[in-house]
Amino acid sequence: MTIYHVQVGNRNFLVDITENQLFIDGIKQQARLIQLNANDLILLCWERTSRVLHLQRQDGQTYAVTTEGRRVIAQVESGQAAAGKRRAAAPAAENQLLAPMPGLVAAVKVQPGDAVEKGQVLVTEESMKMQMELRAPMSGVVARVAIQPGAQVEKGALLVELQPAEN
Amino acid sequence: MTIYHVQVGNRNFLVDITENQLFIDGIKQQARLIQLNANDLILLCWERTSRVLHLQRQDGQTYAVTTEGRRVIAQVESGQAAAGKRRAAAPAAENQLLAPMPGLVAAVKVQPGDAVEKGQVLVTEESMKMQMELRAPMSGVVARVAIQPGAQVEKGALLVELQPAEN
Amino acid sequence: MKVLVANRGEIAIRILRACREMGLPTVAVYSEPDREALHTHSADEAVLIGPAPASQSYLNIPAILQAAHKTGAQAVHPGYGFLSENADFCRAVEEAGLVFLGPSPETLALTGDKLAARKAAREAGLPILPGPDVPLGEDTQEILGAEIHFPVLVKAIAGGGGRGIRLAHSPQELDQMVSAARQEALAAFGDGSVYLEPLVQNARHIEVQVLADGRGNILCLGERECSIQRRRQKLIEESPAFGMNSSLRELLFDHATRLARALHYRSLGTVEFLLGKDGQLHFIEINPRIQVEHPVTEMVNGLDLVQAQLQLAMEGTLPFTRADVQPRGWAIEARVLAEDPGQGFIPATGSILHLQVPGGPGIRVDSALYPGMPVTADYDSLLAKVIAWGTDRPAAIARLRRSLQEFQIGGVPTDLEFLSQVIDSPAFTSGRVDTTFLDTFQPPARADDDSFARDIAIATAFAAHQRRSPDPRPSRPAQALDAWKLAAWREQIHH
Amino acid sequence: MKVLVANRGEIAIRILRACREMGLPTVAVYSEPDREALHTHSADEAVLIGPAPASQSYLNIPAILQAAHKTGAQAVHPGYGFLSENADFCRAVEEAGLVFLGPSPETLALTGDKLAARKAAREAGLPILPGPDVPLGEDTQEILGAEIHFPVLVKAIAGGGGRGIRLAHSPQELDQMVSAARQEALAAFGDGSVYLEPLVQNARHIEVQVLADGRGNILCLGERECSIQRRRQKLIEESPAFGMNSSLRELLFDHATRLARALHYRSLGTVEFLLGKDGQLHFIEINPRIQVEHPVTEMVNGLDLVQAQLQLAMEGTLPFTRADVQPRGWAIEARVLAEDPGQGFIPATGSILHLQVPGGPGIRVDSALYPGMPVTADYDSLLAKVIAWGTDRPAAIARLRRSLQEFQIGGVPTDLEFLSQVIDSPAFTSGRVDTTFLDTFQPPARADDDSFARDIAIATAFAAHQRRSPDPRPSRPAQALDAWKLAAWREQIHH
Repeated sequence: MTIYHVQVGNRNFLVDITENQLFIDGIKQQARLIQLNANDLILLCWERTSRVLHLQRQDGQTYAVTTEGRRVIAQVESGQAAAGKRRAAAPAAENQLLAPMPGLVAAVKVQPGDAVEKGQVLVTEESMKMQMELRAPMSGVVARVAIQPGAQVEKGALLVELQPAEN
Repeated sequence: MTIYHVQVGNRNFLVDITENQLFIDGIKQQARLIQLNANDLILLCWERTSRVLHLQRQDGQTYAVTTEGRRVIAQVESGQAAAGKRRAAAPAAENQLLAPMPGLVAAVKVQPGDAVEKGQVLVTEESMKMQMELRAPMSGVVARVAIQPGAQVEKGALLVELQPAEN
Repeated sequence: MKVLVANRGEIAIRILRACREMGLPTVAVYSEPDREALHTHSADEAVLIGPAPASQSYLNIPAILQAAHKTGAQAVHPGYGFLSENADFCRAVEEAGLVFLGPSPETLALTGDKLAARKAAREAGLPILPGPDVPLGEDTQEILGAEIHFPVLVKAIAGGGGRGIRLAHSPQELDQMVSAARQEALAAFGDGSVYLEPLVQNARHIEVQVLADGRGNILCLGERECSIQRRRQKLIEESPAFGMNSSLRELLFDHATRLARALHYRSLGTVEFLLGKDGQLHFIEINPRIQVEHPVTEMVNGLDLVQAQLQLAMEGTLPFTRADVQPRGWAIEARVLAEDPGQGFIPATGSILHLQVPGGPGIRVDSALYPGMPVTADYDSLLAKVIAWGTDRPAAIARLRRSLQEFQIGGVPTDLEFLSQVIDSPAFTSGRVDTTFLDTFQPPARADDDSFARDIAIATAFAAHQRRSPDPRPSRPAQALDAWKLAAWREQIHH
Repeated sequence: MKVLVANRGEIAIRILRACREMGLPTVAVYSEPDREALHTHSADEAVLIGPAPASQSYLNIPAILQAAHKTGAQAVHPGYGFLSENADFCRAVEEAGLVFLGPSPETLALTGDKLAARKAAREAGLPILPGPDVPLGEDTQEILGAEIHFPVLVKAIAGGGGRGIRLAHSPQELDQMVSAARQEALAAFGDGSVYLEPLVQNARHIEVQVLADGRGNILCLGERECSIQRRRQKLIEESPAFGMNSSLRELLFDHATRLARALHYRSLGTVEFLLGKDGQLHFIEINPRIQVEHPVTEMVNGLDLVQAQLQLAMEGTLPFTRADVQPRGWAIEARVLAEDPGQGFIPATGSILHLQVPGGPGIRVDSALYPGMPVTADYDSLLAKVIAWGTDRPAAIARLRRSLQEFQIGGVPTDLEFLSQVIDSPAFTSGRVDTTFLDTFQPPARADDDSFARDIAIATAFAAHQRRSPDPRPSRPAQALDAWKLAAWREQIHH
């Protein structure tokens, strides 16, 4: 018996896969799963309905699922792991400005020591011919500028670090 | 250094792959190969031209290659194997009628002991709503009928075995 | 109106698309091997109707009616093939209180009997090939005493889709061909009756698309030419027909209209003719259902024939008038089949391991393909239809050529290259073809540039090399599977 | 005529298709990351022109000219974006003795200067929004003394493609918006000059497709509506425009024709207007090139605009006349973008791991996608265009809806669901939209049936289970990789 906690949007499911039986929240399901190809295309059959899903495993237990023109993110944790830490993931640090997408740093508007207000534009990033203004996540003082104009950055790269104002 | 004998249609090539260099019939080639996806889609680049090929490995050293709307069969043998047996594969036995495709045996026209002429219809097979008349590969006597009407057969299955007439 | 589609493959997808666009709920039926088929998971609901053999699934009338009952379907679309021309099925559907999306049972009973259809057409004033209105007796030698010219066609009375037809070139061949036709007809239609029909030498196949409301309102939606046939199976079809003039077209439409009127015809139908070298038309048969080649008519006229069928069934009246039928340009369809040209075009099986579908201006693709789809020997070999539209015939041919080159199918042999060779042949481009064209057509030997075979040799040697000595850097076993799958390794050979 | 296509992505494929259909040899150019791009291996030849940054590759005039020289190309098609509106590029191409498939350098110099284009349009009698014909000076406070109404648009003089535009709601915002617009314009066009233009509230975007021969023969090929925009990027376009009447259409065509005549316009171009709630037209700009949204015009009129460009360049005359332009039905285009609706539509990257392209009646797909294609951040996020044609607007919407549902892209987030939500909104279906529609549009919360999330939970739990405890029966490592790849294992969970 293996239990999986699955979060889809704001809904949680307890899926129990035991040999070739499947239970959701303790209730046995008459579902059948068929792998349609080697690229993670899955067919889920119920008695009279079915659904084709493409599963893309992202980091760790996250899957991006594409089905019927929609794309949904699902988190899967196996029973043991889930029992240990119930959603203990730390929120993104408030004092860090991270790149929301891969791209080119078009402009850096601040330097270390500058006082900034929450919402103030710190960096301009360009990606896929779009320019986006990236704003301070909090008010404070610039502790560190981690990139220079013209730099190519990955998604999630640290751009600017702030610290609370001292007064 | 690894040498491959490749047969494409009626043409033969000696391909030598040594580390990251490529020679054909002893002449170095300025080609570059990129695998485009996990489904054996390959891009072959020359200086100004390129070709996308899909490779499907069939039995052993046979590849079905699809490129630019065409499909070609290629035989690849590594140097050692090729050195041993130079195309020693036996031709299909003349005295056997094999199923040319998977399908349903619609009718069997002969029984053991019947004398048949080369080209005479022995079996009718149905596949993909088409009926095909399968003819004797040689004149002789029916030695064995390996299937019955209504049987589902795989491609290459033995249907009828003949032996030369005795007189 | 909830619609059950009693078919599979591309035509099931075609009908499901029309329903979806009209907001109609849908039910698919499927055989066991088709659980993974695209039509099964494209409908709102799907019901298993039996094992692989069509006789136990797609021809299984009780199972299909039960599926309709279970799902509350209110109408049944039979597609083409399978039960589409079966009067008993039509009657059973109507007796169950459901709408049959096709002609009446009486029409199907008549069109399913080639001799009866001939007779009806003759009475409606259509030109019919000579011959008696009765089936051939058991003793074929008897008929040889009568006036009979060879070659002669042996045709199954219950035939359809080019099956149960044989050509006898001489009195000596007649017995053999009659028995072959009888046997195929018996297996396919459960009826081994045949009749003889004179062969029209070097004829072209011309057909008229009809839409009628069963109450005498009849529209002719242009003609199609389907002379490119192999083993009596249409391979390439187009609309309009090459070199058609308005008086011949009017004559065609007049014939088709008169026959449809005589039959009180309802829904879609096609009246098929042979056009002799002498310019004479000869009625062949009436196909009482949607045709494989209907998209060429749709593209030229900007109409949706399946939606028209559905609207007619729901509203009782034709959804457009003669004035709405404004043909524009030229359309050509090519049938992409799973078959091996290297082995005499025998049907081929496999899996769709690679799929790149053509697109861009003027191209329509109708298929039930998806990446990974198994191609089995259970049903027919039609993988996809490519339909090209252009302002004129050369423009349509140019687009079709381009799209056949773009179409990449890996994992199963197809006729794609052969189709390109046919449309590139001088006979086809100049319109000088008849139904015997493919009997003798030999594709020209490709003048391959040296690079073609060389590139294949390099790519396959490289693949074999990879198998023997996989790149040692990323350790291959176990997790390497994911690396392969998701990241698609890239290996380079350069100078 | 050997044609070099100085572009990438779907428009490069579009142009290569037109060339191939006309039998013209082709040359592609590509940047380093585009070695694997579809356009690179769809042309007869391909030449590397530089590294990823467009400034060093697709904007690299000397490298492109050298590629043309090396391959013997005789004409250059610039597509849209990149160098397509660059007068220097056009001049350099023509000075190298090659054909530029677009307007003259003089036209491009004028259309590239928004103030000059305004002035030319005013002189040709077109309705222009009030404002001076000179750029805004450094001191924005100065202008506040003049008669200026807020909100006001700050627009880059060298602008294009919706870039270098900002909206200032109040005098307080003006400085900030001017400096933002200047900065974006400087980065994008190397010119930070801006001017002010009154905002037309709740305007619709209407544009006219023009084809002209440079000698006064001008055809208007219908209008398009492109009011569905996000961040000034068109997202959904259609032809004809909703509720257009013949007098307004005649006025539009008259304006467009007069401007084209005044500019001695050559090749394709689009004259863009705002249509105010009061029914007044206001000229915005002229786009001197093929547009992203050109397929809707092609589908309605049955014409091939790129082939028309090529024929015009080769023969010197327009390939058809006004009488050949017979519009039929309605066409709508939706742009499928690699972006993440869950994160404010920021551009997304990845690989195309699964691809199922829509097909069937009335659907055209223009894309450069193939299974496995990497989607990088180097260029714009347009993955594909889906264009649906129907006999009327509801029929076109129904087909577009159906095809957006059919379109499956795995491996990278897209706007597919958002597009469906837009075309299903009552404002869109009833035609009550203007260019601000998407500023406030909130897709309705999906009333998911319980099965939706449940199915995803089952499928992902199953996938995770497979990863942890792969089926022990077929021994997994080493050769199992092939079994996985080729046979596609099938695992069942049933009662």
